Amino acid sequence: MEKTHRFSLYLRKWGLPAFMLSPFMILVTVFYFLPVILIVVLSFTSMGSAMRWDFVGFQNYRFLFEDPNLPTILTNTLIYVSFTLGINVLFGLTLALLTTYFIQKESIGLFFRTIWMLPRMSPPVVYVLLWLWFFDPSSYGVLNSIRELMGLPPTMWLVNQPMTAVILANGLIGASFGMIIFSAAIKSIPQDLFKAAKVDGAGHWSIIKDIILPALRWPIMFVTIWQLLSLLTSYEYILLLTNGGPGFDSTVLALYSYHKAFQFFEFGYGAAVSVVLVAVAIVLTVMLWKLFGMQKIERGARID
Amino acid sequence: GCSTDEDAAGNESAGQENEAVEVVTITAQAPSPETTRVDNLVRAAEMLNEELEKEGQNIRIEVETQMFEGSWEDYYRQFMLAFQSGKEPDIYVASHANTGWLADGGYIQPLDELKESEAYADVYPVLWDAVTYKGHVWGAIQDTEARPVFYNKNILREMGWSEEEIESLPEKVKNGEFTLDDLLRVAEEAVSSGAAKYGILHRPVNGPDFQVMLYNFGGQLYDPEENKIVFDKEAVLKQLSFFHEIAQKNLIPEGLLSMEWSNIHSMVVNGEVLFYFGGIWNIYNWGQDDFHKELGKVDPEWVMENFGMMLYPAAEEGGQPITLSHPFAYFVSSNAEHKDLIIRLLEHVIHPDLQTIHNVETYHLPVTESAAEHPDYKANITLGDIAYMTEYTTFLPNHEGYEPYSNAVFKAIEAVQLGRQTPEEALEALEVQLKNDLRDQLTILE
Amino acid sequence: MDISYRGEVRSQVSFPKALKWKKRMPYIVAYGVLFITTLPVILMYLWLLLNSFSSQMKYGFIPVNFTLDNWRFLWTNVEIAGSVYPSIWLATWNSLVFAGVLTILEVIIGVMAGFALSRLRFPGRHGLLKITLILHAFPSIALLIAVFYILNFLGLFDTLWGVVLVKTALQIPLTAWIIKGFFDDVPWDVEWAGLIDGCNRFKVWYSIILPLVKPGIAAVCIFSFLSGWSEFLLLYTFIISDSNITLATYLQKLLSDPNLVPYGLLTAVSVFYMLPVIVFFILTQKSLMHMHAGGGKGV
Amino acid sequence: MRIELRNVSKRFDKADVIENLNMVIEDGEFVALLGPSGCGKSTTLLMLAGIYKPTKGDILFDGQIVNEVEPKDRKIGMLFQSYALYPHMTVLENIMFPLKQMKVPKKERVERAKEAAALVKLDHLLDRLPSELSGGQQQRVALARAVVKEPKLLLLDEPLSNLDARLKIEMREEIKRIQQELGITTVMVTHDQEEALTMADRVAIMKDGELVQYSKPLDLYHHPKNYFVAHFIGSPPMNFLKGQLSVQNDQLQFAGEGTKINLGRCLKEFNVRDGQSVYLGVRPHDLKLGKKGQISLTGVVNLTEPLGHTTLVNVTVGNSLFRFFSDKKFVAGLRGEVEISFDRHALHLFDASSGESLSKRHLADEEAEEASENIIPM
Amino acid sequence: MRIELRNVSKRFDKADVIENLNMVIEDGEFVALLGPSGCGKSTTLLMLAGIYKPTKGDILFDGQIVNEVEPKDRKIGMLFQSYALYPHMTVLENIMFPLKQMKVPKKERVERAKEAAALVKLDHLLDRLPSELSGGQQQRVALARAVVKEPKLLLLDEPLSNLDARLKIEMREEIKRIQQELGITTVMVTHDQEEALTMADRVAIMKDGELVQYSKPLDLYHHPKNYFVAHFIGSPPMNFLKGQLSVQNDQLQFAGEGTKINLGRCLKEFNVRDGQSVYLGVRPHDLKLGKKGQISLTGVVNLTEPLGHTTLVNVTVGNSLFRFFSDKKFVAGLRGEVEISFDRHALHLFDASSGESLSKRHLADEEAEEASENIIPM
Ligand SMILES: Nc1ncnc2c1ncn2[C@@H]1O[C@H](COP(=O)(O)OP(=O)(O)OP(=O)(O)O)[C@@H](O)[C@H]1O
Ligand SMILES: Nc1ncnc2c1ncn2[C@@H]1O[C@H](COP(=O)(O)OP(=O)(O)OP(=O)(O)O)[C@@H](O)[C@H]1O
Ligand SMILES: [Mg+2]
Ligand SMILES: [Mg+2]
Repeated sequence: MEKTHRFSLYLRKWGLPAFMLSPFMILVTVFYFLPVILIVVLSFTSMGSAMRWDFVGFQNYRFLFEDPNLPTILTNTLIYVSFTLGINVLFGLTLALLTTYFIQKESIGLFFRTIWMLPRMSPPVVYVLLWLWFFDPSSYGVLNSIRELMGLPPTMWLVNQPMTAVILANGLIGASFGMIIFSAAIKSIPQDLFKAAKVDGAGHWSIIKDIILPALRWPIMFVTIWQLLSLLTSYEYILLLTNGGPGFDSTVLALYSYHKAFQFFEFGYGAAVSVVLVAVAIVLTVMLWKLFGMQKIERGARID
Repeated sequence: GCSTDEDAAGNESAGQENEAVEVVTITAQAPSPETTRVDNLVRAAEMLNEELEKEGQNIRIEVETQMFEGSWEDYYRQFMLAFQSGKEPDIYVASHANTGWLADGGYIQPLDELKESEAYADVYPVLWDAVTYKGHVWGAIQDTEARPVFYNKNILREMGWSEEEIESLPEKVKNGEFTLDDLLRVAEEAVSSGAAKYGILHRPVNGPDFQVMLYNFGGQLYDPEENKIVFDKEAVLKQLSFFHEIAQKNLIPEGLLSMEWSNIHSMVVNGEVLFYFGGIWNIYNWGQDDFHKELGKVDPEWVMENFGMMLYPAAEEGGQPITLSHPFAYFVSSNAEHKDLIIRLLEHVIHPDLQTIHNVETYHLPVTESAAEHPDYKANITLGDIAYMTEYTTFLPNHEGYEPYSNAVFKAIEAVQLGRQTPEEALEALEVQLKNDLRDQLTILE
Repeated sequence: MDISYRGEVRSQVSFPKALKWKKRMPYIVAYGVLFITTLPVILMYLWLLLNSFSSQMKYGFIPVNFTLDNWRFLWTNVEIAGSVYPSIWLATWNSLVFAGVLTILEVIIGVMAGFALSRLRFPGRHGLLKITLILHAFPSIALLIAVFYILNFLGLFDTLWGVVLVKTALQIPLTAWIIKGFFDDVPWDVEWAGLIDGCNRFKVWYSIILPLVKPGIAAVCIFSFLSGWSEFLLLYTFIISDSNITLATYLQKLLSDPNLVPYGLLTAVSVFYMLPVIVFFILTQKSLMHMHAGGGKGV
Repeated sequence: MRIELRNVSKRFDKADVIENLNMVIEDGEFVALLGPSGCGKSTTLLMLAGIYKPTKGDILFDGQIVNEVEPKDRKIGMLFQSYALYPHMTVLENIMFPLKQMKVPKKERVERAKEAAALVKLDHLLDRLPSELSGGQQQRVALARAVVKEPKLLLLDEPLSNLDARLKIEMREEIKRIQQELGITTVMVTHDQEEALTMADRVAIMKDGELVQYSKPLDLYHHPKNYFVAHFIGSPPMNFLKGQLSVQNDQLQFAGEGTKINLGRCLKEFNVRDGQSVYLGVRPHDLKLGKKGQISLTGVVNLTEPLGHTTLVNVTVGNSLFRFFSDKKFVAGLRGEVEISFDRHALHLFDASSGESLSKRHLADEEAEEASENIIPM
Repeated sequence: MRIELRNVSKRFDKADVIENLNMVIEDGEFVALLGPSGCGKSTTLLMLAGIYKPTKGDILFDGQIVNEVEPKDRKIGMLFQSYALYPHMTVLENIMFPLKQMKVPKKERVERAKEAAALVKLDHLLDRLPSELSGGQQQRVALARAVVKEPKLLLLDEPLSNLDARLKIEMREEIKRIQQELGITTVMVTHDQEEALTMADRVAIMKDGELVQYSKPLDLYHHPKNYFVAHFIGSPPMNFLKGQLSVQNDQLQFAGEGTKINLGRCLKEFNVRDGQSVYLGVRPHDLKLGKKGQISLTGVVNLTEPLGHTTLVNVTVGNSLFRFFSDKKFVAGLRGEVEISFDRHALHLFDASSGESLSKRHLADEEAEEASENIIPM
């Protein structure tokens, strides 16, 4: 009797969390967590196109740190991630504020949000093609056509500023992520608070700063960290836009890992690059975590 | 065992009742879009089945085909994974350049028998090199293509060339009378005279074409003895200098290496460029979209009226002109059973009729002499006259290390064209890069 | 003028004359900024749209020669370089099914997990949160190889379910995290009320709390649907035999030979590709922009 | 600040909430808004605050139309019925918020916020978040936040509803003190009549979005404009009898269901006509046992509730229930008949159909009223 | 349902909120929880509801420990202080929700919900969302939702705070009626003492998380257990004087600041010792002008507030303010001295340091008390 009672208590305490979490946990463990472990193991092998698990110790890491391009790639990664992240978060926030707070008319807000979603909705290849077509250094590039009409010399913007292009192209896509999440979060703020703030004399700036931003603390933190990690690991658009060039001018660590693993099929080496990437990511995440005062935002359940 | 008696008696149905016909399914996969590569296998299977029937064998072949859409890398990766789980196709269609890793990884089996096979007897000898690796033949050559230099006849006319001079240009090139220096000179002239906006145009992204120049300057990419990629510094320097020079002289548009393909096509079709280092399939391209400002889509007839195609001129007077191709081959998985049947299938698939279907439909060149003589092929306005190019063709190494090599070289070309490095500086940097990327797979030829 | 007990001078309230303007100023600025920043994007996609209906762009941006030819894929099976493309409608249907299944799976599992992470009490909650986030730092491309071994081990390689599960797993931390934030904002007193009114926590979750996090669910739906819609890599890495073409692969087919890209067709197909997502996005807007009205004092 | 509402109407999607509200609040005046639940009190406050814009009509502050003035420029402090505390700010931050908007220097801000917190007895909870407070504590934070900026116009929507009696009294006094010291024009919604009547300079009674009566507390009590107000104000409520009037040689007669009352010579005081259907009303406190009053009636005792110092007697007059206070020593057999009476000035007559008061006594007269009337027995 | 709390404590991260609460609520009993803001009333209700688990101690329903029983299995109805309406459901759906959980058939569900809505006079707003309701209307929806399922235990957290006086009285009657008809054990938190004292069978007074007194309303009034209760209950509050006791030949003498009072022979009734520091307390209603009472004292008139039927007189006794009710006709010059007196049974003495009542009269005696005491003057 006592035992069954204890069991039912146990079940109650753990039953629901277990039930709610188990699909998530199983999926994540099997298809995320285990692969991650495999990747780490893989990074100690010289696996190549033959897909053989030949353990070579730290050789891949040694190669990586001897790589003459590593400093450039790291710098690129840093620049790319920090600027794109800035655009993603700040611009996403701006868009969300503009389209949900300032523009109260639903249809207009929707129009602008839809426009900003377009880059994310278009197939990456086509999105990149648009960029290439617009900024093509030939006189057939859309911008250059216009410049030609106005009697201006053609620009070589993509060649001269590959990183800027990469950052902008990615920034626009990332901004829509923030925009959607922030918009939804802004709409979740009880209307009462806006009323109270207005009555308390708050202007737009103060409402944004003191009401909206604190309410968005979680989403902002989440979007920042998530985007940070996404950017660290993203290579797709760079691959299509500049393929890391010219030279290594726009190569980032993730792209490098991709090149190594899937262009040259050095899987072991690619895994090692990923592991280094993750190490960097963890450090940055923990820093951001502290910066946002994550522990403080987290509050416990209010049902015993 | 086969019973001719039964066959003679025409008692087919009875025979089938006695001995059920075994159907062997052979799977084949090719990358999009050229379905003819695998469709030809189906056709070949029909031929083979007829033959088997005649032989009275109780075995028939069925080819299951599959196309892959995606990048090359995705295609290779998929094959690797499929192989690991035993789900790979029996016949894997890929470019010859993959021979090395496919063989090294144990993915495919040698097909040395084919070299002795009668069906493959009139394969252009040079093409065997493309699928030979470590002394074995690993693939059945499937097709090849031509990467000619297009020249704009109108521009030459404007520069005062006579019609005859224009038409004989390919011949002169072939004979080594018109050299690379001539090409540069004419291009320069065209630009300075205003007849053309640009003298030369080459592909804007990395690709095999860039290595044509290396071969042209007598360079070497691969050492089959040692099975290593060769860094031929002298030739590479010349190669880099060439690309440096055309940029320096403004023969090519600024920023060419970051342009988009469609704009390249536009420039060529609209007659802004004298020489275009292209591919035969471009003719097809130009009929797909409205690249021409007035005419829109242009058909092959128009192209042949306005453009000529020639080999890459030799680097020196009297030298050998050159081109490069990227032949495709059928590879056979090392897990494939019924190798004998597959070999027989491959012997059928090289039939000139089948080749021609593929060549005409997809702008490829034949791999056998008999196919080059096929009437349908010869009748083709664009292809008919360039079959000769196969004889001048060169290939990329089919060693795995070529991929990083070509990448590094492309970056070096980029650097010199953008004026960031002199060819010498670029060469030095390239050496460092190659050593890092290829490590023990590289030999350096000073 | 009167003097308050704090001794400071209190001025009469006065309301500026140019009131309407001053009031509208922030809005004008907002519209201005939005319009200026959005214009390039609008132009870009307008260009894409016009391009798909014309065979050429004069001066690069003025469409000439109106044509529906680029849209022929809608009524015929396009043939390029000898290969006949499958029907776009089949591809669309397949994409819809894939994205739909993915969205449903992800939303259900993610919302369940998000709820647990936000509102249930169990040890290790915090750690779990962090770990799932950090996992995202592994480039999914790097994981491909590892995931392959797992799938192969489970016998799920070359099955559609395998891809769906992998895709869901890769996306699920995102979903759980987004939705957790929204759950955090739901006042506790409504949940209390639900419990009192006879629900268990599970029931409270779906009958009371879920409707209140509609914006979050909408956001999650958008992202899941989008990622399912555009999924290509996994499908083509882990499925060999399946020839179910999706829109993403249809596009990829058009691009498969970089030398043979039919650009006009490509623009039209990509516009077509985007339409369902745009429609989906607009449909979710009502939920996404669901105003938090509240009722009572909310604690 | 002098507030004026001119023909203000407000309609929501589903309902007309305020209709044609006209009202003037003098500078420094303390007005209480009273009315049944859902009559539009909060809506009125929100319009004054500028959160809602009137659908029709104008709101004037010091003679200027402020319809388009943003809430932040109106120099108001407001306590919301739902408190609307900022959930992510601590108590101190919540209270400081309005000061921050006024750009008060940080140090002074903290000081003043702490003062305000002390005022509402929350100085020990400054670091708590609103979700960690009890209902009454939340309400007090809201109160502190409303008053801390010393606004020109203070709007209080049931500011004390969740406080205990002791605290309520203290808070009342504090509010009143601040209001008077600073001369803040104040509008307070309350359901506590005692609160309204004792704190306010004037009381506005609303019903279904309309202003029914707006006058000094005493007037409200003694001169209700209509049946609704008479019924609404006062505890226990006024006693009513429905019936017909008839005039018989200068004397007014009332005939209700099962009872007849001679109202005497009060025709001068009322606007009545013969045969008019009316409600007759008398406040319990005005009724006396016995015949001492000018008008008397008879009732049957229902129930007596001894209240210590006095006894509340329930009697049935005609068909209606009447309540009055008798001496502590009153003892009557149940069902026994009693004679009760009241003075003529305590008589209220309301038209039965319109509900309007028929009294001729005007508000202007109020000053002239006897001192003895200047009290509100609660 | 019989409820028992045994040594129940509750602590939050930042504070101990409930400490060692012991309390029994009999089946069908109506208990009112009274106490200052923030004393832990809502927390107690939430523990009864099962939302919060006691940190220590047990809660028993009908003799069974229910600490671990889910709220849904407790058969309770609750009205939250914050209403906690479901924002996405209409009024009707909100009210129907508990019934839905009980699997009441759809038709009956609608019927019962409509009935409940009518009870709280919201039948015309059934299709509104909570956000489209006024505060009072929201509160009534919450009330309807709490009672509609006819729970075994009804928990009401300030159920009527946002209703107008009229409605409040009606709702009180409805709650009481339902409670009695169905015999629902009810715990109600309220700040309205009148409400508590008139509606409840027993009243629990809490202070700082502790139960201070738990007894019948009359006891609370007449026999406050300590200074806090005495002070907290009653309006106007009890009058207090602080001072020293001294015993002089059977007579008890009280010496406060500036005043001396002879308390007479009441040593039997109080547990006092010579020299003890005490609070002396008398309720205003027990004070009479003149020397008629057994104990008399002198005060200086401060202020008189005529209240119509009576006059509230404020006098200073020693250093303290005393209030009492005099006859309506009382007139005294300001600053004039008056003699006031009260009977010995009205005397309250509390230990000055512990605050405990020193009275020997026990609760058990209450039955024996005179009838005249059985009333609470408000
Ligand atoms: N989550 C919490 N963390 C810390 N303290 C809390 C928390 N919730 C409530 N408290 C404190 O517990 C005490 C009791 O709160 P409770 O809500 O029970 O008070 P209450 O008696 O209902 O008061 P009121 O009459 O004002 O509603 C308060 O002092 C409050 O500040
Ligand atoms: N958004 C809305 N849509 C429709 N009707 C509304 C809306 N908001 C309020 N109402 C209605 O307007 C009327 C007035 O509401 P208001 O909040 O002003 O009442 P109140 O006088 O403050 O009542 P209470 O004393 O109950 O707080 C109510 O009947 C309410 O139902
Ligand atoms: Mg209200
Ligand atoms: Mg409470």
